[in-house]
Amino acid sequence: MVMVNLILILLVGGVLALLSERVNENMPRRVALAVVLFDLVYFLIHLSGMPELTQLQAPLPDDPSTWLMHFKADWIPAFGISIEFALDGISMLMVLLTLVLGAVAVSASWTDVIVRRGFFEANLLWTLAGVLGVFMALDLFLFFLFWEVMLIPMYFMIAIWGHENRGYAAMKFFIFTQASGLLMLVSILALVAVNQSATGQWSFSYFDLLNTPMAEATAHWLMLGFFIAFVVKLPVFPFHTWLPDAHTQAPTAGSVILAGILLKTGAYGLIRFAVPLFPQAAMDFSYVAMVLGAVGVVYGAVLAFAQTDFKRLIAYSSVSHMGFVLLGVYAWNELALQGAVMQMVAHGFSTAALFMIAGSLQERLHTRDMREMGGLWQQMPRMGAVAMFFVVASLGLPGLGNFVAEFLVLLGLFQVDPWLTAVAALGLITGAAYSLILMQRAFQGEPNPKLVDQGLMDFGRREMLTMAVMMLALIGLGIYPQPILDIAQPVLQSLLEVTP
Amino acid sequence: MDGLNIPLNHILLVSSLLFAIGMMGLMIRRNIIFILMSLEVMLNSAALAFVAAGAHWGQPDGQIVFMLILTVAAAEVAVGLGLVLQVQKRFKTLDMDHANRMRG
Amino acid sequence: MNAQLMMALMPILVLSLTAVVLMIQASVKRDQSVAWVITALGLLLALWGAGYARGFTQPVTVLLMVDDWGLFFTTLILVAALVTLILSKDTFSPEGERKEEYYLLLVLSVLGAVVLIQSSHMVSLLLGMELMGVALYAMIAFPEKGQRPLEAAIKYLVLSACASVILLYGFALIYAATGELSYAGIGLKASIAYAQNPILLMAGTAMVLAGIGFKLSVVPFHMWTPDVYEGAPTPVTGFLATVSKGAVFVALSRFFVEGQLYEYQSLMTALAAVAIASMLIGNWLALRQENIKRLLAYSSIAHFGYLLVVLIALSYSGAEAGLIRESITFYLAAYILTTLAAFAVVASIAGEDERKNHIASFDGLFWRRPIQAFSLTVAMLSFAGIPLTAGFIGKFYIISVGIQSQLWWLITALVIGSAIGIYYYLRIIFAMTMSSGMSSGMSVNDEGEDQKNVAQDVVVSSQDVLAMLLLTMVLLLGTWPQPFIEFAGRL
Amino acid sequence: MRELIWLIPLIPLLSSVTLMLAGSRLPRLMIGIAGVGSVGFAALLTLGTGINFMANPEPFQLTLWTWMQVGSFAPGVAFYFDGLTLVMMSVITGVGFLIHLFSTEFMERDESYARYFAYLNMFVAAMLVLVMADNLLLLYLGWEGVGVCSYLLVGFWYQNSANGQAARKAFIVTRIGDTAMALGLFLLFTELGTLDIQAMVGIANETWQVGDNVALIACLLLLAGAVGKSAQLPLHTWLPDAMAGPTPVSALIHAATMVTAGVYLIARTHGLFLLAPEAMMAVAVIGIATTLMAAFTALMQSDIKRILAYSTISQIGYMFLALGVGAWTAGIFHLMTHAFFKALLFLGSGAIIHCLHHEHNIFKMGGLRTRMPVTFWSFMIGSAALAALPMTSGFFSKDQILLQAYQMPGMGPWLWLAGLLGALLTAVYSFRLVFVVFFGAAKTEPDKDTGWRMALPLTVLCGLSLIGGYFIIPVQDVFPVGSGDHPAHWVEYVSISVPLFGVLLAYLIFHTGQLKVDSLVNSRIGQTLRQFWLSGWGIDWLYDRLFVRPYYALSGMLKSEPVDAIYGLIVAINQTFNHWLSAAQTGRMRWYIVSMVFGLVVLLTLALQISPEVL
Amino acid sequence: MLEITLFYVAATVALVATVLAMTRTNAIHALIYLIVSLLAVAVIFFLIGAPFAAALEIVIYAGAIMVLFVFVIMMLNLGEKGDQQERQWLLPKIWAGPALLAAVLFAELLYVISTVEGPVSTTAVSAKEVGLALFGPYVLAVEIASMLLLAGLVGSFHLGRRYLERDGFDDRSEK
Repeated sequence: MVMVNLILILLVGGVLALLSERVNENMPRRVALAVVLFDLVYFLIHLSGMPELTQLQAPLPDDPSTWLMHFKADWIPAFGISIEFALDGISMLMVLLTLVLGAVAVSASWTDVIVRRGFFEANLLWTLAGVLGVFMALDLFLFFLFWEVMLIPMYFMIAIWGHENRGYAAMKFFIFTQASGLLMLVSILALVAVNQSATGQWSFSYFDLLNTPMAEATAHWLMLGFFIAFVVKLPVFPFHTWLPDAHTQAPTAGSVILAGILLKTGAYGLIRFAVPLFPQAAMDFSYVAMVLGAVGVVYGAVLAFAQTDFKRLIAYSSVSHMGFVLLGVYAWNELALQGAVMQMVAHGFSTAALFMIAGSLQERLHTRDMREMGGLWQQMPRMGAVAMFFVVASLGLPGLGNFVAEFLVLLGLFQVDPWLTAVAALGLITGAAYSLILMQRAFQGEPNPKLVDQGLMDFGRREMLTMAVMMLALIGLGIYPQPILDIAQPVLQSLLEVTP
Repeated sequence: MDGLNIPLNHILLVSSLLFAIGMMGLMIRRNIIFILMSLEVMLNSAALAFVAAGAHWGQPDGQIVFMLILTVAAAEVAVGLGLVLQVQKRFKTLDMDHANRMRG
Repeated sequence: MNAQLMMALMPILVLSLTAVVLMIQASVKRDQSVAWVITALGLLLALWGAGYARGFTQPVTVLLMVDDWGLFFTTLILVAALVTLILSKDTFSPEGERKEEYYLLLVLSVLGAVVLIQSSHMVSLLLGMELMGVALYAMIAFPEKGQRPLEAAIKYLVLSACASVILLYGFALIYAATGELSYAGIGLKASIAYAQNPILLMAGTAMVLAGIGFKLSVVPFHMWTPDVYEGAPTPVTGFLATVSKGAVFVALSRFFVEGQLYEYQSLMTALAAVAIASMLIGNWLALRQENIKRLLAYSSIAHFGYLLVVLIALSYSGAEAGLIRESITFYLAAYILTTLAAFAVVASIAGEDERKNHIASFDGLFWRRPIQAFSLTVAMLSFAGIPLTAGFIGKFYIISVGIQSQLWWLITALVIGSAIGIYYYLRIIFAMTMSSGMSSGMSVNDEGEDQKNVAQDVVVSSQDVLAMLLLTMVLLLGTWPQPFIEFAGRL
Repeated sequence: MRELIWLIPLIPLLSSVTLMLAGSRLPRLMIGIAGVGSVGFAALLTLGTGINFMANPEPFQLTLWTWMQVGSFAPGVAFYFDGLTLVMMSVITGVGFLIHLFSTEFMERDESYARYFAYLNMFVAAMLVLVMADNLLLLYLGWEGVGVCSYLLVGFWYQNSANGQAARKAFIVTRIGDTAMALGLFLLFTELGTLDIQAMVGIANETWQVGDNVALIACLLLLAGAVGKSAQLPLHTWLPDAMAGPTPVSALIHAATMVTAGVYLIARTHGLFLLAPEAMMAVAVIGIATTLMAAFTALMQSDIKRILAYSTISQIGYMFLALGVGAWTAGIFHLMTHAFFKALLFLGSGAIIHCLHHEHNIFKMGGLRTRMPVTFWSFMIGSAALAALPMTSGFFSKDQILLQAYQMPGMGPWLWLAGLLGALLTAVYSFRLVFVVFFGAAKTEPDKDTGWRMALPLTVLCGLSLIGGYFIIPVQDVFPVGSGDHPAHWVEYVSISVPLFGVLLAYLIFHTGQLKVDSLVNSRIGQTLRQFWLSGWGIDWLYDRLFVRPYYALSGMLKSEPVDAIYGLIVAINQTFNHWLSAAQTGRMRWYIVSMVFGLVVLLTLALQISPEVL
Repeated sequence: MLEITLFYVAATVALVATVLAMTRTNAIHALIYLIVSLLAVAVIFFLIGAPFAAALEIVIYAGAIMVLFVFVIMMLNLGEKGDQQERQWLLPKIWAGPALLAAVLFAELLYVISTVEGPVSTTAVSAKEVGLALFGPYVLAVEIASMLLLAGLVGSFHLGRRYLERDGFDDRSEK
């Protein structure tokens, strides 16, 4: 029930935020923050009863009771559809990430959104609810439902509060994800049909569908359906083109959620569904996936380098970083998977922070074009320093979370394919190139004469607090990632046993 | 009236020819009155086919359908001619090619 | 005719009686509000009748088959008719007088639809279809001014009559081949006739399909749809889109199932071609359409393409027959409710002003009429098949059935079509989120205007109530479909 | 003491963090105290630990915590302390302290005083981690950390975009090497199952024969990292540009410590390199090639810092040569002495620049001998050590390198000869600098001589440069012992005399002008060579054409997102269909009927395709 | 044999009259040809043993329905101008395509029909039989047909009344 409550709190909180606008136009953001924090605290309280991190039990795919939490209630028994949630280490990490970044997103929207705040915060909370659903649902129908539904409030956030080209971006975002979602729906139904013809039982439960016997060709096709849906969301070259537009046009909070959380649903899906449901097919396919990942790493980095739009650059850097996740997942050994999980968490923080910086700049300068910036450090030293921190985090400086992630991924990948590792490692170099050019163009260099006397506000207390949370998180992940690794380890252990 | 040896396919042939002629009329005429007439021809051809088929099976059903077709024809023509009057009034023409305000 | 039969015919009887009462009322004193009340009462009574008749399901003569399935659709159609009636009162009033005939025609058209739904015989099919159609022609042309309604009516009349003739000719050929006019009879004799002379039977069936396909507006018989949708008064369009199409599809399924036509390969090929073409072309046509009624017309083409997948699945043993029937039930119900919701909004926002049918006139609806906008949004999402809406469960059914029957080509077309569809449904939603002069979500502060609009909207109108009701049903079917699935399974 | 070595990097780190967070609010004095004091404290701790270690020269290891554990991959945040570490730490904290002290005066008037010390302290911390790391991953952390600090400090005056450019170049070029090194780490872990250096070397010796191919690849990858960090061919191009940073930074990072990290890395993993003789050879060849290339280039430069930068490259080349020929101790020894005299030279040049209003061109200086005596003597001593004149620290270290190179079987004499040529050139260019800057007529007037905070470090470093050659570094237990036999005496004499000859040449050419080289220089070949050497052998130009421009071109080409064109095509197809189909909706009824009939014909045709079997 | 000869004559008349009806420019002329065609079809009905149908064809079709057309044509007062227009509209380039399409359709139907064998009927279906069936199993159809006619009536009443009430025959004033 805890898991259902987590979602319900956000859903109801969204309605409250919507209604609170009638009280006072500043009310919604307070309500939203309170709701997210309450949700977080609620979750933490229920986690406190958990065993020590190092003594976590491996969640067995055929026995939900070995999971941290499990909830099942009938929903549409006619099709064997139930409201089934379950929580293991990875979902737990993702839920925590979602809630923390959710609070960050609310903070990002604090002064950014000035019209229809109630509806905005409501959409934000509903998106979070949808994402939580994705991370916890273990009934494929329910999963698909959350997968699709979380996009709608996100769509509204982009379409209503986005920037100049928001209609196009929102549309592109929605169509890409929905069209690929349709493929997944077909795959899910086909999988269920195969399972049904084998067992005579309709069931959408993950636990029942694992180990569905099927012909090799069938498995390949079905796997592809899942794969495409997930890699579009991740996103992976060549399905990534929605992302730069969506991220660039979304309001700051939207970008934070998109980059910080939404992309991770794709990675989560790959780890949770695409591979375990079709282990053999996924392994047969892994080389293609890894090549896509490696290409994505380099391609995203090269394109990021070419951008002049601050947010677009960060968006492409996400493409590059998510390439590592794909590599990690399809290398499918413990090192690489741990790296992928780590990357999901670390990238969530680093990119969210960068988007917040971009948003703050846009709020102050009314532009995202880096050609119109320059030398901003002088006027806004705090922002500059913070930006520098997250830039070096995103280029993978050891001691920060992203490094651990990328290193583990590459280390794991090396054991599978050294040459591909070499290609992917190019991303470290190109990553440095775009990260530093970002810093150079916005914060360093000659100050833009037009901006000198603008009296630009440096980061204030709220912003610094938000940033501090993320900085501490990244440092923590960088120098002592063990808790995360310990939480993920049993899960990955049991996942690794699934594959031949 | 026994011993009617007319081959069924000949009657159907006549009927299908009527059908095709009616169809052609429908396609080439622009005047709404002629279009309605073409419809009558086609309805009549279907009626003929039904009566012939009914006769072939020795059942009254064919003729019953024929009668119902008559009813249908009457009802449609009544409304259709009503529309013709309105068309003349509002479009100042009976040319249906002019009634193309809605397209795309 | 015994009493049992009369009981079974209750909805038809009630509707006929309503028509007669309306006639009498008009001859005594013309008063359109009285006529409206009588019509509403008649429809409600018929609804009751449809429930009542469930106890007496049986074939009624050779013509009609009263069963739970048909009665369910009767109920659905009566609901749609009621919605049409409510919309007609609020938004459709030609010259403000003399709508008694309109109500009478509405009742007659519903009667035709009910006959069509329960038809088990070619004659009742023909009569039902024609009764529904003839009344519709007049309803479409009902407004006393303007060329568009008239143009729509004449197009619909001529094309529909042409389609009817094709259908009739097809039945004539089937009759010539089998000597049977009832579906069951055709089903019995068809295989023998097919063995003797497959060509006659196939040609006849193909012509019947063409005729019915016209009414369903599937490609290539779809051309009339946008023009008629656009030209007809909006409530009538809603009626046409729900009652007429729904009833025809039910009749088609009956004909198909009882006539056992799914056994013939060539027919299925033809039908599959029609389905694929409908799914793709319907969506393509809608892609950049600016007029919302035309857009809905094109989208309906695609939706009936989706539905045909289920019929085609009949011919493959992969899917259970019960599931197929359930799929039709669910999808049609979802489609009808969604369409009603959409037209309820269009009718109350755009009314009969043809300029307001442009998508641009929905700009900022979220801030002007939130309930209407929300309702239309849900309707669009349901059309697009997004989860939590009835449309999603419907699509879920169709894909399930398609997969079980391994109709991969059709599923591919369905996926492509749906993907295209998302674009134009979303365009409408996007238009509703815009606000005039708001170039960026942050730069222009137009709250003043919005506040004013919100203030106006505090009063909830009857249209809003209607929209809310339909919206609730669409969402309920999407979120908690189990009771309905059970119900549909028992039909 | 030993348990407290973790404090050594921590104190500068804490100071750095403090300065970052609160720097803008602290008074300058406090900033200076924190910045210098923390390093001084670290130096004292190092000293204490060193004394302790000398008393009981037993290497030890200290694990703070397991950094991350994934399966068998469990690198710790762990320090390893032996003689080599001690040498490195002493250099870093000792020289570092002096440079910090120097900076307090040098940066006195800079508005970002706190930021400067924050970066510098962080650098010291990272560098300490690098040399203290017990495993290659932690070493890599320090390795990257110093890279970032170097980037930050090179681009310290960020408002000039040329500085930013130089900083980025420094970071990215070294990152190329770092990436190769990371691949080496992957390979080593995959093959050996651990990254703990001591354990790894042990396992490697069990697993691999001498000359094993995998060992060779691993060593080459590590070498690539070292080459990048230590600015050796072919990744040396960043170092001259890195002179854009404040001069004390050049002294600390780009002369004394960071650039020698590559040498340290190879020395630290010498156990692996010994398994791959070809890799050793590569190290030696790269070293000697770099030495010569950089020496020739230094000869042509006119920017004082660039001369020193190329000289640094050249000297590190000697260290590589030493490592390549197995003269580990000599290499490290040269590392240390080089740290002394090169820091001295850089600080000296910093003093000049500081006092000459940021003048970098040596030909605009002159006659500074009398006006800046402290600086002059610093430069004299530094240059003497650099040129390896007898009895200076550089003499001892370089002499050892040359002698051991000579002894190398096979190529030895050739390496020795090349080394000699390098030594000659070193003497020429270093004294060219001295003569041009400090003798002759004055061209610019310095406003003052150095203050005490600058003079003190200079003096101390002078002392170290002079006597550093007598130190005995405690690495005898770290490296395998050499053969111990000495080459013929004439070799030694030649080695001693060559630098002297170089000084003489410089004297004759640049001071008295008795040796006329103008005709040689002005000949066509001379001009071409001059240009060629001046531009650093055209390597920058080559890289620009080979990598930088293509990369810009590629990114410019891709900027319009070619992948989107695929989706654009899909959209276009759909729009075309929409266009055609909409055009078919003419609104004419007759056309609609025609289409219906056509549809009927098609449907009939399809339905009449009767197949024999019934479903 | 007589019947067969009569059938072919009637069929020929029907077809020729229909073709003529479809190609006339004057509506009244066309209508008269149409009536001829209907009468010929009535003869065919009679010949294939459906005398009742033949009677209805003449009385209702040729009689009642065609008269409706006549009324409307008279009301609209289509004159010589209309004839000329019709002539222009009937150029080959207009009808060639549709004619081809109709020909293809006919060819397909011909192919279908050519497979039918046997005589049309051996016995006539009497009016009594038809009546019994009509008021037996088909009684509901009669009822529904009445509703259908009602719908037609109401519809045409609504449309026609407005034509008569508002502007009468002359609508030139409304330009």
